Amino acid sequence: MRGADTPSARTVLSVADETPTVRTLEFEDAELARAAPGQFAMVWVPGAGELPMSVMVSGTAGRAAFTVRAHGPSSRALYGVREGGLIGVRGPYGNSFDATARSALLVGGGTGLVPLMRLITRLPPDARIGLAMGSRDAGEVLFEARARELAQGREIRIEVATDDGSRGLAGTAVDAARRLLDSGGYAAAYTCGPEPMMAALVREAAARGVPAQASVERVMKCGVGICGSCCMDDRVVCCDGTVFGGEHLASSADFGRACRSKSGATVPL
Amino acid sequence: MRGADTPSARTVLSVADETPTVRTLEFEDAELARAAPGQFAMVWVPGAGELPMSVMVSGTAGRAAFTVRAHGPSSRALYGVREGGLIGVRGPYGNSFDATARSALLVGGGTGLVPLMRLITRLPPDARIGLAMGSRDAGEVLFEARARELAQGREIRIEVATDDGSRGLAGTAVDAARRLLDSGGYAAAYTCGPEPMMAALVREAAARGVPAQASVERVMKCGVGICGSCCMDDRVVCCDGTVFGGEHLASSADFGRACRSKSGATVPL
Amino acid sequence: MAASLETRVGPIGLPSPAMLASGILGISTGVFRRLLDAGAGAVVTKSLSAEAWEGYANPTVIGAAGGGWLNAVGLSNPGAAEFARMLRGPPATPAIVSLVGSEPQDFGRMVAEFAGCDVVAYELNLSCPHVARVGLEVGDDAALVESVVRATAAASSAPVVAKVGLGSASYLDTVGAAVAGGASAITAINTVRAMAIDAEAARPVLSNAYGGLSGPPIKPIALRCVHEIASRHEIPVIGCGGVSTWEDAVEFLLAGASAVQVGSALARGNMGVFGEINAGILRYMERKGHGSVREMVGLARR
Amino acid sequence: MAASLETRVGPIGLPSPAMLASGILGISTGVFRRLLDAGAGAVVTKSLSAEAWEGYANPTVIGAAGGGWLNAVGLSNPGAAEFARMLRGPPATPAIVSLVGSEPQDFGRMVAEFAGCDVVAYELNLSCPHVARVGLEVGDDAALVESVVRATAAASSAPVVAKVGLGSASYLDTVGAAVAGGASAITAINTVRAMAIDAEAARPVLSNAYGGLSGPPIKPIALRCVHEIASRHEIPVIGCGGVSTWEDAVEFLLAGASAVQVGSALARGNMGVFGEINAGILRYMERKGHGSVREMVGLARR
Ligand SMILES: Cc1cc2nc3c(=O)[nH]c(=O)nc-3n(C[C@H](O)[C@H](O)[C@H](O)COP(=O)(O)OP(=O)(O)OC[C@H]3O[C@@H](n4cnc5c(N)ncnc54)[C@H](O)[C@@H]3O)c2cc1C
Ligand SMILES: Cc1cc2nc3c(=O)[nH]c(=O)nc-3n(C[C@H](O)[C@H](O)[C@H](O)COP(=O)(O)OP(=O)(O)OC[C@H]3O[C@@H](n4cnc5c(N)ncnc54)[C@H](O)[C@@H]3O)c2cc1C
Ligand SMILES: Cc1cc2nc3c(=O)[nH]c(=O)nc-3n(C[C@H](O)[C@H](O)[C@H](O)COP(=O)(O)O)c2cc1C
Ligand SMILES: Cc1cc2nc3c(=O)[nH]c(=O)nc-3n(C[C@H](O)[C@H](O)[C@H](O)COP(=O)(O)O)c2cc1C
Ligand code: FES
Ligand code: FES
Repeated sequence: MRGADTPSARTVLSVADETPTVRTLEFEDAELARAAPGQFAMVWVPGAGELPMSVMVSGTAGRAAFTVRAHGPSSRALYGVREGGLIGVRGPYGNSFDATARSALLVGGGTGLVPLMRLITRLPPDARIGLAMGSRDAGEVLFEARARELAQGREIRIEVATDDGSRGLAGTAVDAARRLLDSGGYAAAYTCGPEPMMAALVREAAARGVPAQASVERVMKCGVGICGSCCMDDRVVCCDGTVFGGEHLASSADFGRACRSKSGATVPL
Repeated sequence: MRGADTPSARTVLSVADETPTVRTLEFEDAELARAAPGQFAMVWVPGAGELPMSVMVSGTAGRAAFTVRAHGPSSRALYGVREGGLIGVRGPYGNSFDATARSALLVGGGTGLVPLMRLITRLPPDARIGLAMGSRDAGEVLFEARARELAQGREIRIEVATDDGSRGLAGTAVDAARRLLDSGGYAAAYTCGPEPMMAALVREAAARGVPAQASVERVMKCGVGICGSCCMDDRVVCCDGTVFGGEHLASSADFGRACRSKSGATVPL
Repeated sequence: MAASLETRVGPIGLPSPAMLASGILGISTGVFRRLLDAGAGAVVTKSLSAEAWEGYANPTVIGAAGGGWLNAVGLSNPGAAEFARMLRGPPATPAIVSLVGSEPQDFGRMVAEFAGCDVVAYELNLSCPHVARVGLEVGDDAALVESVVRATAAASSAPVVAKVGLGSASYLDTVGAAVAGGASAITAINTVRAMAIDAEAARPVLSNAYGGLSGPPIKPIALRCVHEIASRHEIPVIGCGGVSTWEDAVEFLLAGASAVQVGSALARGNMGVFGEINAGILRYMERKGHGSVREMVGLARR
Repeated sequence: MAASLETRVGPIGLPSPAMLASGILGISTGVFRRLLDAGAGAVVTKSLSAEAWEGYANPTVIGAAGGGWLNAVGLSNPGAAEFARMLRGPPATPAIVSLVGSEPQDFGRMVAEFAGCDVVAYELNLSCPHVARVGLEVGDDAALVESVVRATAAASSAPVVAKVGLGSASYLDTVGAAVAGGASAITAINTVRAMAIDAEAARPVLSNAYGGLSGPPIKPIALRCVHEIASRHEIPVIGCGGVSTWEDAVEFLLAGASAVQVGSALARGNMGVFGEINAGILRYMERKGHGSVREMVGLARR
């Protein structure tokens, strides 16, 4: 007999290239298919480690997906898994975005857009959606078409920013978000991506009186609030988060400044 | 955290003398209160052993009871538990009588009457009941009034036998049963008590074409089909039984003849 | 080629790799035959001693958290001679005979009782955690283990299996001693010494206070023992401890076990577990393209 | 007189008998303060080494059957000096500091780093089952245990607690050596060496293959260790292993523990477990007429 939090083997059923460095891997998993937006799974690539990954939406019922950028050893191994290949998953873990806002600003950088795609599917049926997305360059712009599709007829306004200006605005997702904020009227801002970007967004939103929620990344070993590797101040990110409110984050000594290395030592971001 | 089959502490809420050597102890236990007729529990008397005991009915909802004869060390200890005293119970265990017969002959000797009391409550609302009961002497006659009460208006005919003839017929429960069988018309016979008595009843019933069911006693250590102490031929009495059909018992090499001692050695009954 | 469940543990041939563990329903040959019919590859008897033993008073078996069991039956058994009589039949019942004793001579004498029985192997219980002078008290003494195994092997033509567990010495040393004494295989592990206390009664629950933990809670421990033994010794291993599903059985095979034993999973009349394990292993073998059980042994140790 | 949760483990005074176990959420002083507020009688830090350790690669923590957990985090920790800096504050955080090392000098040197910290006690991890050269590899060597405990006690004015577990030598000998070296208390037990294998991947799941089993599955084992230590040695014991409910805590106290530690039960943000344990123990004490926790210690060993 297996434990509930033991990785369950899943066969990768499809692999889609999203950008030259990012792929989406789909598999069957009834529980992950129902994950709330912002929840993550721990993904084991046998022989190549285990990583926290946001649960990506799938177009097929009963399926979930991961969208991974090839970067270091584990993410490259996951990126390299082919159709028919085997991964192990446990989860979903963590809390989720409060998806009740009827006018919602979503701000994502890189694969930080993954939980925001699931969030789009969970926003109210009459929600007005603004989506600010940041990427390195035009080739790396992620999920633009997918976001429109998932909006399913709801009003969605998308602002793209690239670091090199090769698509949309030259700048970060926050610069793109500022444009949307300036046009006004958002009841809530949701963000996921690099922490300095999220910290800036939280400040921008606060300045305009828009409540923000950010999904925070940390080193995660257990994912279930045992090991402490993900601690941020007095919070256990995998369990108390990953989503925290802007007010809490504004008072955090660590958010946007420091995180913990694998040894648990506090290091600047 | 506790295992499901770990004894659960129960406070004895009432103690009633049934005969000079037999007492009924009541306690709260939602699960045992729902036990099927013939099912038993393992009853721990802290410091004085653990015994299999049929689950006796209680007049109070949510309660169950044990009716115990003071005999050897463990049964005497259970008999000696006072109101407010503590016992540990696990169960219910075993299968149960098939209580569907609309004319039912119940044949019990001594505390073997315990499961038959629960059986009365489970027979069809229009059942015709015959009850043959055997005791040592007039003072030890058990459950006569209780049986009438539990019949709740259904037709019940009771024949009492005592070893010394001081009440009813001089003889065994089987002699009493014979009277009822002679008056005819029983669709099924149910029995619990000393094994030679049950073996005789099974033969009597078979001779008259009445299907019989008997609840068999053996040494029980686990009650859940692990230890093997209760084996009878190729049957695990605590799990496959304790109730067996007369046809099976008639073909059994052990029934009515041999049982196993605590060491597991086969010994004559 | 179709996948086959037939396999071997050293010299012991088996129609299927999951057998009944010692002490589980282990005193009735009638029940043994039911279990063999249900798909058990072999049955191991209750551990038998030279004389009949009553064992401890009840409570002797209780549940533990996580689907586990705690027992201190105290090695109750009818004695080797009486058990040999039952095995001899008719009908004769093939079995792996588990023996327990304190001295090399005990084992030699008991083996003699089984003349005329269909003894598949002798399994020496060097690991019962709750009876004085036998079991772990033998298993923790490497020199004694070696001489006990040697004495049994000398007295018997059937293979000798040493059953080890977690004692107060290293079970890997016990394995080494058993190998030196001529054991054909190792069974690992027995129950793990443990206890239960009832808060309301403020007492240990088992009459013997200490007993042995079995079932799913010990599976991860048993699995590592099998993996460690298979990694350090050249002797076939029979995995035992918490095997309840075909996946458990496969995990033990991959860890390096040549076969497994099933004990606690038989609780509540679950004799069908052997059929489920066999069917599950076969499906797995077909899915993974393994023709034989032996191909799978130790694959997770590559 | 109302029942009070206040108690002592030898020289260590505690407001309540359930404390945080080492390695569980054990690297953030902010989290420590939350746990103390939630009713933990004390917090034990992650085991700290002289240098920072990264630990093993993921997977490092996974579930096991029966609500258990298997971990091989590999004693990742930021090192004694960095941790001392965090404890010192401001705000200063009182803690039992867990230390791990291979040689007596390691421990003396680490103790020196904690000058100016509010160290409630030092707990020496002689029992981690999955890291080479430390933990059980120290604990299994009685002579080394004695000198390690002695060196720590000599370097420190805080009491020294030795944490033992199931290794390949007798943990009761480890306890004896710790007593001889001047330990003020024993914590028993650590995780039990174990492993998980994935049948589909045909591989061990933990990157280190072997890890330690914790949670409800090991409770009956831990309870017997506490009972055995309390029965054979005159030293206060802190029970650890599978404590999840107030009943578990009471069982450990009755077995002979002066206090307990809670680890795995904190999973999934269950910090409220300390409040539940405290409330449950209080209700039990009132029901049973116990005025103090110390009255209950060892009652099941009468
Ligand atoms: C909640 C959460 C959701 C995430 N969702 C996604 C997503 O949807 N898509 C995506 O591409 N990335 C996601 N990440 C980031 C991802 O987990 C990795 O951090 C990232 O892929 C870098 O891993 P790497 O193998 O490239 O390692 P490097 O950054 O090169 O690090 C080296 C090694 O460290 C370990 N490691 C790295 N990051 C972590 C970590 N966060 N926790 C534990 N160990 C780690 C791995 O073994 C890795 O191989 C998420 C992270 C978190 C915390
Ligand atoms: C299914 C079942 C239901 C029963 N229901 C009742 C009932 O409702 N009322 C009642 O009075 N009796 C019942 N019995 C009989 C009861 O379990 C005891 O066998 C009987 O009370 C004698 O116990 P004793 O302590 O007097 O022991 P003795 O007969 O003197 O035996 C000595 C010791 O052996 C042990 N022992 C005795 N019988 C058993 C046994 N069957 N299994 C395991 N250990 C045993 C005990 O430790 C006992 O103290 C039932 C038995 C079974 C199997
Ligand atoms: C009630 C019971 C009795 C046992 N008796 C014996 C025995 O006589 N000899 C022996 O070697 N092992 C005995 N064991 C141990 C089992 O054979 C087995 O090693 C252990 O239960 C672990 O396997 P499991 O988890 O599948 O039950 C007994 C176990 C139980 C539960
Ligand atoms: C993830 C994890 C990390 C641990 N790290 C340590 C450690 O650093 N030092 C230590 O002595 N024990 C460590 N332990 C063991 C615990 O302190 C405790 O002894 C064990 O988990 C049993 O208690 P539990 O069942 O309540 O979890 C760790 C346990 C876990 C689960
Ligand atoms: S990842 Fe282990 S506590 Fe959060
Ligand atoms: S009493 Fe143990 S098998 Fe029936």
